[in-house]
Formats: sequence, structure tokens, C-alpha cells
Amino acid sequence: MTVEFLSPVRIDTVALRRSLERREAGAVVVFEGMVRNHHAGRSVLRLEYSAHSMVAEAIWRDLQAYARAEFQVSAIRARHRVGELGIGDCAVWIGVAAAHRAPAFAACQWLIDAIKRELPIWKREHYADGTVEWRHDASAALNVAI
Amino acid sequence: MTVEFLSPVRIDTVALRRSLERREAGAVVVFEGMVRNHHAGRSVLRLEYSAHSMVAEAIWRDLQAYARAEFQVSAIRARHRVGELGIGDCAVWIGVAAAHRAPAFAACQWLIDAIKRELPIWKREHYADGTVEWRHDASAALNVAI
Amino acid sequence: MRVTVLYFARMAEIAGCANEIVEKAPASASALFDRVSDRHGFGFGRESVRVAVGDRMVGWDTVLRDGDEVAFIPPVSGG
Amino acid sequence: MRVTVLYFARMAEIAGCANEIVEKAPASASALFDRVSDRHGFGFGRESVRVAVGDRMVGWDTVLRDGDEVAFIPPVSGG
Repeated sequence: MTVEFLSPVRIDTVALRRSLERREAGAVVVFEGMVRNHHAGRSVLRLEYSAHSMVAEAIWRDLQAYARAEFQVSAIRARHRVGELGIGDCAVWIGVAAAHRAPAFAACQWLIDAIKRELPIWKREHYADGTVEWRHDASAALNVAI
Repeated sequence: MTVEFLSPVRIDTVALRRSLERREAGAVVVFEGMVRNHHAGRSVLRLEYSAHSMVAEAIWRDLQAYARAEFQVSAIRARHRVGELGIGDCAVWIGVAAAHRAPAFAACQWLIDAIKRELPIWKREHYADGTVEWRHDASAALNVAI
Repeated sequence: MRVTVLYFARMAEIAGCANEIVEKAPASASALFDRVSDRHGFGFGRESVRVAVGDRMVGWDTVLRDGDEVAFIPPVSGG
Repeated sequence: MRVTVLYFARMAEIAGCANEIVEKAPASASALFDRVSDRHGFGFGRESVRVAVGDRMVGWDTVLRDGDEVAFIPPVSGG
């Protein structure tokens, strides 16, 4: 089994980046999703992520295999946080190493889109007005086959 | 004057990344161009970068201003090495923070394309067969207006 | 036939639990969803929900087996 | 009129220097390029070279002034 995709503790972005070193790779593209202090015009204080871990890990392995087959890349690494996060915390980290930059950008962008669309992960936002809401984004309801 | 874009010493990627922290930014996209051990089927041992520094710094300021106006981004940071580099060294680092991921990806990709096309920087590759060559890529000769 | 049903996020909040055992479960995933939806009133239509059995996403016409772990996946918001 | 001309990369290698002073320089950037190209035999046509005066990229028909620092920019390979 591979290292797990979901992380209940702070994502070690420096170690992840280091694990992408490849002598043949001329390009590394990294995407980091951070907890930001606003959503749809509302002020956000903090949030929680919950996941169906077993399914999320399985789909992540499928996405990674698909990206390796589809794009000319040397290495892929990613983590997604679960649990409680504060503003500025890293919620998701995706890194792609490749010989050339075009496939590195394409794979990284495809992976974050697929993660947001496919993985059974939910965020619960705590707003400055005291309300707390699970987000179930309508656009994410579309079941797009990979 | 801003901090300089060209760096004669190792690029401190961790410090650059940290300087992109923004509470309103939900997305950070980073591109790193690394020295790879091959070019056009030939084995590369190391390389040097030379630049027309004054022009490179001036054009970089123009590119950055253009990207800030064109894309919805919060912050942009970048460095390009000059001098001698080994395999695996970071040659260029570009980081973009934005509220949303689409403009962060678009701006980062536009910036590396523009840097490669517009800036007066040249690499000299040392090959495993003992030859040393300045690279003057034909495709980079096109003077595309930004 | 007896299956375990898993709930997440707003669905878990409405059900008041993260999982429950359903005895005499219907044969298909869709019929199971209709049954637990009637009981809990989730407010999510089947067109916006996906279903997983074990670690795999499956179609609504999937036939369930005794002991299956069935998860209903409301619209996601990861990333 | 006297200008300083800067060379880079392969052009500097061919010229044997990174800069030189040109006395009685012609009035335009293009004429200056033709003159130094004739002298050094760079092998780069004007269609593949750009020109900068000071810290600015300029057109080939730019009129030069005494004391200008003129750089000829062969195809680049940064990044």
C-alpha cells in the first residue's frame, strides 16, 4: 500500500516537495489549496474537513494512475487534510514533476479539478456570524466519469 | 526598487513560498524550472546562465504589472538564477497566490511562457561528450508583443 | 439481508448518526436510498447523490449483498 | 557619435568581448548592427535578433544618441 492521501495532521509541504526530486525532471508544478478567510462574500473563521476515507483513498489511486497514463510526467505526490483547519492552513497539496512544463501544468490542474469533483470529502465552514454549515456545492454534484 | 529577479546564488524557495501567504488567497500555484540531465537526446552535466541584467529586471517588472492587471491574483513572486548550476538545481521559481485556482494557474503559466520568450537570459550547456554550447532556441527568436 | 449504511456531512447531521444498520434491506442501492431518505428526510434527491459499496463507487441499480457497507455521498466540497 | 555595444552568449564568444565602444557610430540601431555584424561575422540575421537601448527594448529604426548603451539580443534560452 502507498502512503495515505488523507492527512489528519499538518501537511509537510517541504518534505513532499523534496520527494519529487528527479534528475530527468525539468519542471515541477505545485498546487496548494489554502483555507481562505471568505466564501461567497461571507467571512470564514475556520473549517473542518470530513471524508469517506476508504473510498477517497481508492479513488485517489485511480486518479493518480489515470494521470500517469494520460500525461508525460515523472512523479506525482498529493495530500488532503481532514480535521480542523484555520485560515492560511494548507488543505490540499499536489505536486507534479515532468521533463517539460506543459504536461506538469496540465496534470496538476487536471488532478485538483478531479479531486474537487470526485473525492468524497466535505468541508464545514464556521462563519464570523456564528453559523456553521456543511458545504454541498451544486456544481460538484455532477458525476463526471474520468 | 523591488527585490531583484535575477539571483547569483541558490534560490531560497521556502522563503519565497512563505512570502506568498495571504489570508484571502485560497490557491497558490508554483512553477519550478529545474536543471535536468538531458536536452534534445543529449546528456547534460551542468550549465551556466548569463543575462542582460538591467533589461531582464525591467522586462520582469513589466511582465509582473501586466499579469497583475490581467489575472485576478493576490501576489506574485519569482526568481531566475544566473551563474553556474548543477543537475537538479532550481533555475527559475514562480509563485502566484489568488483567491481562486483558475487565475493562479493561468497567471503562473503565462509568466513562465513570457519569461522564456521575452527575457534576455541565455543558458550554456555542458554535455557529457565534452562539448559546451550556448543555446539560442529558434522558437524564442519570435518577438511576441505582450 | 442486513447492511451498514454510512452518512456524511449534512446527511450525518440530519440522520443524527454516522452509520446505522438496516435489517431486511431492499435488494438495490436505489431502493435502500429511498427507504432511508423516507425515514430521515435528507432533502437530497438521488440525482445529486452518489453511492459507494465498500471502497468502490457503484451504479444505483447495484444489487446489494448481506453485510455490505453502503455509503451515500451527497455533493462533495473537498479541495 | 560614440556608443557602447553589449554582446551576450554566442555573440560575445564570437566577438571575443562582452562590450566594445564604437566611434563614429551610425544613426540607427539597424545600421549599427549591420556594421558590427560585418566586422565580427556573428551569423545571426537581424530577423532573429532584438535590440535594447539602456534598459528598454526598442525598434530597429530607433535613432541613437551619443553615449547610448546598445545591446544586441540573440535568441534567448532562459527559464
